[in-house]
Order: sequence, then structure tokens, then C-alpha cells
Amino acid sequence: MYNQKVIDAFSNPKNVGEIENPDGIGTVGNATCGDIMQITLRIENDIITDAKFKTFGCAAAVATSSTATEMVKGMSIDQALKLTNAKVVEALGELPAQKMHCSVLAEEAIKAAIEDYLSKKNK
Amino acid sequence: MYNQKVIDAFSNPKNVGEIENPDGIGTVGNATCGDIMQITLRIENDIITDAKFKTFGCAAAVATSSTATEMVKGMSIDQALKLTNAKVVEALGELPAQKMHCSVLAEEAIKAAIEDYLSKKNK
Amino acid sequence: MDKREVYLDNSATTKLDEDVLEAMMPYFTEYYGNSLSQYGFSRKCAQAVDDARYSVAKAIDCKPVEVYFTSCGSEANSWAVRGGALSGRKRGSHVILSKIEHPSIMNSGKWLTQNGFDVTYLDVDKYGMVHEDELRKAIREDTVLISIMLANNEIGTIQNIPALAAIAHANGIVFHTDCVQAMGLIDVNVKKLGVDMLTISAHKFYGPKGVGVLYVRSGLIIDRLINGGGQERGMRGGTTNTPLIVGMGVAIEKAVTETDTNAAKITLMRDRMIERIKNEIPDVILNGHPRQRLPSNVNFAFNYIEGESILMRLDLEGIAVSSGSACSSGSLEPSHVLLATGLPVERAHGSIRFSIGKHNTMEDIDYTVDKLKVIIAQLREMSPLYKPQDRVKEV
Amino acid sequence: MDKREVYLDNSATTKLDEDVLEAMMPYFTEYYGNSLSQYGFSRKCAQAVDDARYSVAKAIDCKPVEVYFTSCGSEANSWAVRGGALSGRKRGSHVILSKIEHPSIMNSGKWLTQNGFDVTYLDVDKYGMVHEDELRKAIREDTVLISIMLANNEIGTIQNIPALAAIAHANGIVFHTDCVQAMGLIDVNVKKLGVDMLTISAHKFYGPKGVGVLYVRSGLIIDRLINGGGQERGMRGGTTNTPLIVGMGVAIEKAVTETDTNAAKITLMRDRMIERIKNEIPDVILNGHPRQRLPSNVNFAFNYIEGESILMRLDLEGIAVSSGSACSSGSLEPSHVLLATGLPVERAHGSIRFSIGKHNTMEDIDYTVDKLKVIIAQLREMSPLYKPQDRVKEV
Ligand SMILES: Cc1ncc(COP(=O)(O)O)c(C=O)c1O
Ligand SMILES: Cc1ncc(COP(=O)(O)O)c(C=O)c1O
Repeated sequence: MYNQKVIDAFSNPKNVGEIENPDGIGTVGNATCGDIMQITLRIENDIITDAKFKTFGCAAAVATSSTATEMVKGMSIDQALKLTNAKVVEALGELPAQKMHCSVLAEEAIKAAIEDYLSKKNK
Repeated sequence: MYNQKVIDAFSNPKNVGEIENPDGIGTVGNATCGDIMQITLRIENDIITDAKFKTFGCAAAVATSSTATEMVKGMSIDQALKLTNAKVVEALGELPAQKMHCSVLAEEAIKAAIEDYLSKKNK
Repeated sequence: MDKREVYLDNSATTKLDEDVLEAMMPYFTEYYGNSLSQYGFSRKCAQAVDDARYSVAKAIDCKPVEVYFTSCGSEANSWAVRGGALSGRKRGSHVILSKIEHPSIMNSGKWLTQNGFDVTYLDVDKYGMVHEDELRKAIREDTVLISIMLANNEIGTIQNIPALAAIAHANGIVFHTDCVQAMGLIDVNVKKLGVDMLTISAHKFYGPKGVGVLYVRSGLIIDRLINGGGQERGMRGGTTNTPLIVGMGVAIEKAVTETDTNAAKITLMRDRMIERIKNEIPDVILNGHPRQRLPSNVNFAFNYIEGESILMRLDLEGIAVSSGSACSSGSLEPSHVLLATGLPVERAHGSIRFSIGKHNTMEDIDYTVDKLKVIIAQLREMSPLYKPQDRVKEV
Repeated sequence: MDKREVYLDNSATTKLDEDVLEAMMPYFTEYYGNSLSQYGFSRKCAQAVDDARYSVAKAIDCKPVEVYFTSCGSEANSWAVRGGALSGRKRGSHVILSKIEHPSIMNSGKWLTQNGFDVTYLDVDKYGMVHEDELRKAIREDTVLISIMLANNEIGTIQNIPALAAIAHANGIVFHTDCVQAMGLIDVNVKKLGVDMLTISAHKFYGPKGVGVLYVRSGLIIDRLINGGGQERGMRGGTTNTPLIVGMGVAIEKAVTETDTNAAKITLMRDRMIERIKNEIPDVILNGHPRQRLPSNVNFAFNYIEGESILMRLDLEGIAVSSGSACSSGSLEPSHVLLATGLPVERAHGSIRFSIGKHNTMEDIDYTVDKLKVIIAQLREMSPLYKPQDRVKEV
């Protein structure tokens, strides 16, 4: 069902964990639907310098979290806000149709984390 | 479906044909139902001395005709009137359930032939 | 003349091809996993099922998602007719079938009647052909489904399905066709036939028993027949039968590749058999169409005698044939197909179907006709209906 | 620790027994005739089908004429529920099922609802047991059919069918039970169970996929599901699938002979697995009944994490298991069975079924638990729900 890239990203995920005192934190999804994604970001001068995730979810959720956190590191927050789930999936090759919603969660979690950063910054 | 005795009686039937100027002739069944049986008897002093049959019908019809005509030869007409299809089937071992009606035809054809004889005799 | 074993009942079922069996074998004891499971062990099963679905799609010219595996032709037919009608219930409750459909269709029609539908059975002509006008006349405002078979299993008559399906579509009606007998012998192509649903069954073209296909045009949704889990995209329950589906895939590939050669070879045997019987046995009637006919089908009424006796006598010579439809063998009813062509009951009772397959040879045919001549003569001698003078009259 | 291949999904499907395959083989290419044909060539097929029917009858303690061969458990279940309800329509239109039935039953219930029936789904307790009082309360004047499974496929809970069937009969209601999971592991006897209809499927007890049985008590007549010719005494269409039916016959004979030894051996493995998981992995919940449980079934909720991830990580170690019901794998819905036992949705999502078969060994079990411990710990580290302090609280 999953391709090898997804299986690799799932079995050796990068950036697992939680940044202490993150500059931005985003949590989306809920356990009832079977997927929760939490992304924590370290942001310096609007550049994402570190990203970590925690996921309660399927293999696709883990793989997209791992890939998405890899991709945003080094991006400006403007660039990161433009990161779509399509790009994350592209990086992984493909996902089964019924798993596409998991890639949306990664996009949403990053957006939520950046918004959290922006709202704190503007306070 | 058929046992060996039935198959033997079917493949080497005895008494096939038609007695010329029979003392009794009985024809029962109709082609629409898939079975017609004609039995001709030679009867001397109320004793059946010869019996022949013609059949348009299935293997069971042929086998029971053959067996029934064998059985009635040498019988008095009273004895022959008591010949039931159960006895004919018994002689053959057994018949498939859906073929039992064929054995009834043999019984009926013999009765019809004897009645024909009796009605001619009483005229 | 030595005794032979001659199997001339290929319309009932065929010998499983050795190549097909070989392809199936690993899926019995080695790759036995559930093809829908998510672990690696089942991946090979899932792939095999995908491949088979692709082979079927390619063979009948449709998309793989339009292929639904079933357990047989009867299931696919029951599903198409009952499911197609039930899902159309909002639009109407009238269904049209022909009078010569397979029992799985006829009895599905009966089921529909018992469940609030109205079913019209189209007449056929003496060759077993459905006429376009008959169909046009039968169509009503509330007609939701039409099912007419491509090739008949008893008499081999081939209908003009493209024309009939076009009439259905001109009236916005879903059209199903039973191609169980046709597959492997004539072209079966959903596009050319122009149908919405189509049935095939592997064991009629040297595949395994127990696996059929219902093609359902994408966009058409029919009511389910076998409920279950997510199998067949939620449309047909039951743990995926990987080995048999693999068998279907290989069998249909082979059938399509071989159709022309097999049909040519089988047609020669058919034509010789028909010629010889007509010339050498008096008082016979060829049932079915003289030209619009399956390559494999020879069906004759032998006047004055009854089919089972012929069948049994041929059997004693090692020849396997069928009287009436094999599916209803053991029943005492005369064939509804032969009666629909106008054959009198007693002649229907005296009809025999010889169905030729790719394993038969011309020697099989000659052996059969030689034996048949003797048997027919002997049985006629035994028949109270047979009067030689009648013969003279008829000749 | 070397990598092993460990198949712990025997409730999804089992490895076809070599003896069973061997018995089937001659019927593929040698005795391939239609078992209903009248000629000698088919006699061996007819005999083989008779023998298989007799073996099934003996195994479940019924008469051969009460055995109907189907293409799978799902077909038999759909047939029993839809056919049983439809034939009872004159008496009423209410049907009772439990909330933990297999999708083939659940969806047949849905079909009935769409076709004018009223269906009650009985609650179960936290162990998955149906209570007799619940059934008594649900019965109405117009109840015509009750279907409750003997052993559940996800959590292994075994119902007290004799008591439930007795309640049905006291009210003159037909009772069906799905024994697909039970056959071969516990006693399946129609007399002792006291049921009117019963379903089994060969591929769950080392027989071939694609053949099931519906037992229908003689005297009970149900509506047909698959229409066709005279097969199965006119009750189920489709050319008789001799090889698969032979497989069913041999598999069930073997299953009955081996039930006690297999069950004993498998129970030991099950109990060790349950003990070890409970002792060595924190925050787990055993789903299902602690004692009224299939010998083969181990089902745990692993809190804070999601089932598919566990399944995939186990797969990478060569271990095949199922999350939720194998039949609905690939679906995103949490198991309806686990929810019915009151498990919260996120814990249902984090549940795994291990189902043990006769080919497994204690080494398989130990290897699996060893791997599982590591995987669960790693996945929890990844989970936003998992806070070590929670754990301390719960312990
Ligand atoms: C309890 C239960 N009933 C019915 C079925 C359906 O059996 P089959 O796969 O043969 O359709 C299964 C297995 O999938 C099952 O576990
Ligand atoms: C025309 C036709 N339709 C349907 C069927 C049913 O196929 P199956 O035996 O696979 O159920 C048959 C054969 O029996 C057939 O000849």
C-alpha cells in the first residue's frame, strides 16, 4: 500500500520530539479521527531553524510529519506558509488516496505553529 | 445417478417391440410429459405368455419397461394386475426420486393392456 | 472402432488449463494472505489481484475499477438483474428480459416479480433471435433495466447486442448482457457491445470454477448482493479469493489470445458435425440459428425419441453431451429455450446439445456421429411414436 | 535475535493445508465435469460433492440435505439474514442482530432497513457479551429473525448461543449464528447450539478460500440469494465448484479431528502472550472477555498510539497482525466492535489483534512480544498524547 520512501520515512523518522520552550507550537487533528499532529518550531529572525513533531497517527502521518519538518528547516516563515501538502506528498512520491488527509495535517500543523509564533510576537 | 442394474436394463432392454395382433394393448403417458409407454400382451387362458414394449422416454422408463415385461411373462392376469411399481423398482434396486414416476407408467401400461384384453374378451 | 472418451459438453464447463492451474498454485499455500491486509506478506496477493483485474479489463476493454470479481456467472447475473433493478426502483419498476435467458437471469426475474417488479419476457423467433421491434414495443416509461444475453447456452444463437443496447440507451435504460458462453469464442468488448453491465465466468474458458466477473460501467451504482467488508471497493463481500482470481486473469488473457485460432478450429468441427448429422440421420431439426451461432454449438432435435435415452446411450460409448441445458439437468421440464423457439414439447424432449471445445478433434466428431447414427436408429425402433411410414411421408 | 516471519493473522485467513490441496488437485484438470451432469464422466464429481456434504454434515451434526455450499462466509451470512428475513415477511418485518456482528451481517441489516425492515442491534457489555435480558427485551410480536455470532472475529468473545437460541425459539423466531471464527477452535454443533441456520467458511480452518456453508434446518425455507439452475437443490445457483467443495470437506474433517489438540496448543500461546503483554507493556487494555474467549485471539489497546503505526512497525520486523478487523482494513473507521464494548475512539484506534494458528510456535509469540515492547515504547515517544506523568498517575 505504501511506497518504499514512505516506509523509510516512517521507520526512521527525523525530528521526532518536542522543542523546549518553542517559538511556535501547532497541534491539529484529534484522537477521535485517529490523527493528532503537534509541531514545535524554533524561529530566529523569521527563519525556521529547528522543527520537531509528535504524532498520534498512521504511517502516513508519521512520514509526512518527518518530511514536512525536514522541509521547513531553513525556510523563512513566508516560505513555510506556502508549503502545501501537495509538495510534501511529492517529496514522498505518493500516498494512497485514503491517506491524503494525513498530509493535510502536516501542512495545517506548520501553519498553526507559525501563527502561534506570529501572535506571540505581535503581543 | 442410476445404479448399474438400471443401466444394464436400459442398455440391453428385453422385450422391445410390438406383438402383432396383441390380445391386449395399453398405451399411457404422453409425449408432452416426456414419457409414452406402450405395452402389448399375448394372453392365453388368462396367462400372459408374451409381453413387449415400446417407450418414448428416459433411461428409467426403458429399464422399468424391460423389467416389468420380463416380470409379467408367465403371470396370470390377476397376478399381473397386482404388480405394483414398487415391485418393479425393487427388482431394479432403486431409482432416483425424480424418476419414480416412470415406474408408475409401466404399472399403468400393463393394467391398461390387461383391461384392453378383458374388455375385448367381454364383448 | 475403439472406444474413445469424448467430452462434448464444453458449454457446461471446461477442463482447467494446466498453465492456469500452475499460475494459481503459489497462492494456495505460499502467498495465502488476505489481499486487503496492510502488511508486506499480503502485498504479493494484492498485486496478483490487481494484475488479474487489469487482465480482465484489457480483455473486455474497460477500466480495472469497472471489474468486480464474483464467485460465478450466476452470482454476477443475479447481482446485475436484482441489483440493477433495485437501484433503479426510484425511477420505475419494470424490467425486460428475453425468454431464452439462463436460469440465473430467469429466476432473478422471478425474484423481482415477487418483490414488486413487473417483468416482460421478450419473444424470440424460431432461431432464437430477439427482434429489435419486440424490444422497442416492450419498453415503457418505467422500464429501468434490460438484460439480454450475447450467446445462448443451449442453442448458441448470438444476438445483435449493439443494436439492442442502443435502443435501451435511447430510452435511458441500463443494459446488461450475459456473455458467459461467448467469452473466448467470439469478441466480447464492452465498448463495441455498448453495454452497462456484462457477465463472464472463468470455467467456461478453461479457467477455474468459482470465479466470475461482473463489469459495471463506472458511474453506474447498483444495489449489493453479497454484503460484507471493504472488498471489491465495498461492493462485494468475502475475503478476496486470490488463487481463483489469479486463475481468471491468466485464463482470460489466454482466451483472448486464442479466440481466433480456437474459434476457427472449433467452427470446422461444428460445421462438419452439423453436415454429417443432417445428411446421415433422418428426421432431425437443427435448433438455433444457421449462421448467427457460437462456433462451439451443435444442437439437434431427434424426432420420436427422448433426450435422456440418447444421452445415456452416448455415455455408454464414452461420449459426454447434454440434453437441454446442463444447468437444469436432472429436471423433467423441457428446455424453456427450445420451447421459446416454437419447438413442440416432444421435440424439445428429444434434443441434444453437443458443445465443442479446444481439446476436441475431428476424430471425436466422427466417432460421435458414427455412434449417434446407430443409437438413434435403435432408440427409434423402441419408440411408440416412430412409424416408418411417417418417415417416408416427411422425407 | 534473528528476524522471523511470524503470521499472527489467522483470523483473517489461514494457510491452505497441503493435504487439503492434494485432495482438491484431481478435480481441477482431471475430474473437471459438471457434478450435476448425467453422464459417467461426472459421476466421480457428484460422488466427491456428496462425500464433502456428508463430511460437513457429520462435523456440525446435521443431515447432508441441510448443508448448502456457498462461495464464502459473507455470502452465507448475507443469504441467511436477507433470505431469512424476506421469507418471514408475511409474519413480520423486525430483525435482531448484535452490535458486534461481522460486516457481512451488519450490512445485510442495513440492506433490510432499506427494504422495509426494522432492525434492532443489541448492545454488548464491556467484554463483548450479549445479555439474555437484552435479547428478551428486544423481541417483538413481529420479530422474524435473530442473528448472533458464536465467536467474534475481532475480540474473540464467545456468546452463550444455546441460551440465546432458546429464547428465540420460545418466541417462535428463527435463529442464525455466524460460526466462521469458531469452527476448528471450539465445538460447532447445530444440535447443541440449537440453531436454525449456521455459517462457516473453509479458509478460516486451513481450507481453500471461496467456499462456505450455510446450514439450514430442514423444514425451514429461506429466500434465495444467488438465483440459478438446479444446483444445491435449487437453492443456490452456479456450476458446482467441485474442487473447492472437496477442499471444504477434507478441511472440516481435519478441523474436527484436530480441534482439541490445536485448541490446547493455541490456548497456551494465547495465554502466554496475554500474560507477557500485560506484565511487560504498561498502559494496555485487553479487549474482549478474559475467559469466554477464542483460543486464538489476543487483542490489546495500546494507549496513546495508533494501530496502523504499530502494525507497520511489526510488519518491518516480519510480523503480520491486524488492526481492528482485517475485513475493513484500509478503512479509517474505528472498529465498530471495540466501540460497542465501550472503548473510547482513540483507544479503539490503538488496538491490535494477534490471531494465533496451528502453525505458530511459542518462539513466534516471544519474538513478537519482544519486538512489540520496543515498538510501543518508541511510538509512544512520538505521541503528543503520551506524557510520562500520566503513566505514573495511571499505574
Ligand atoms: C465472523 C466472521 N464472519 C464472516 C466472515 C466472512 O467470511 P468470508 O471471508 O469467507 O466471506 C468472517 C471473515 O472474514 C468472519 O470473521
Ligand atoms: C449463459 C450462461 N449464463 C450463466 C451461466 C452461469 O455460470 P456459472 O456456472 O459460473 O454460475 C451459464 C453456465 O452455467 C451460462 O451458460
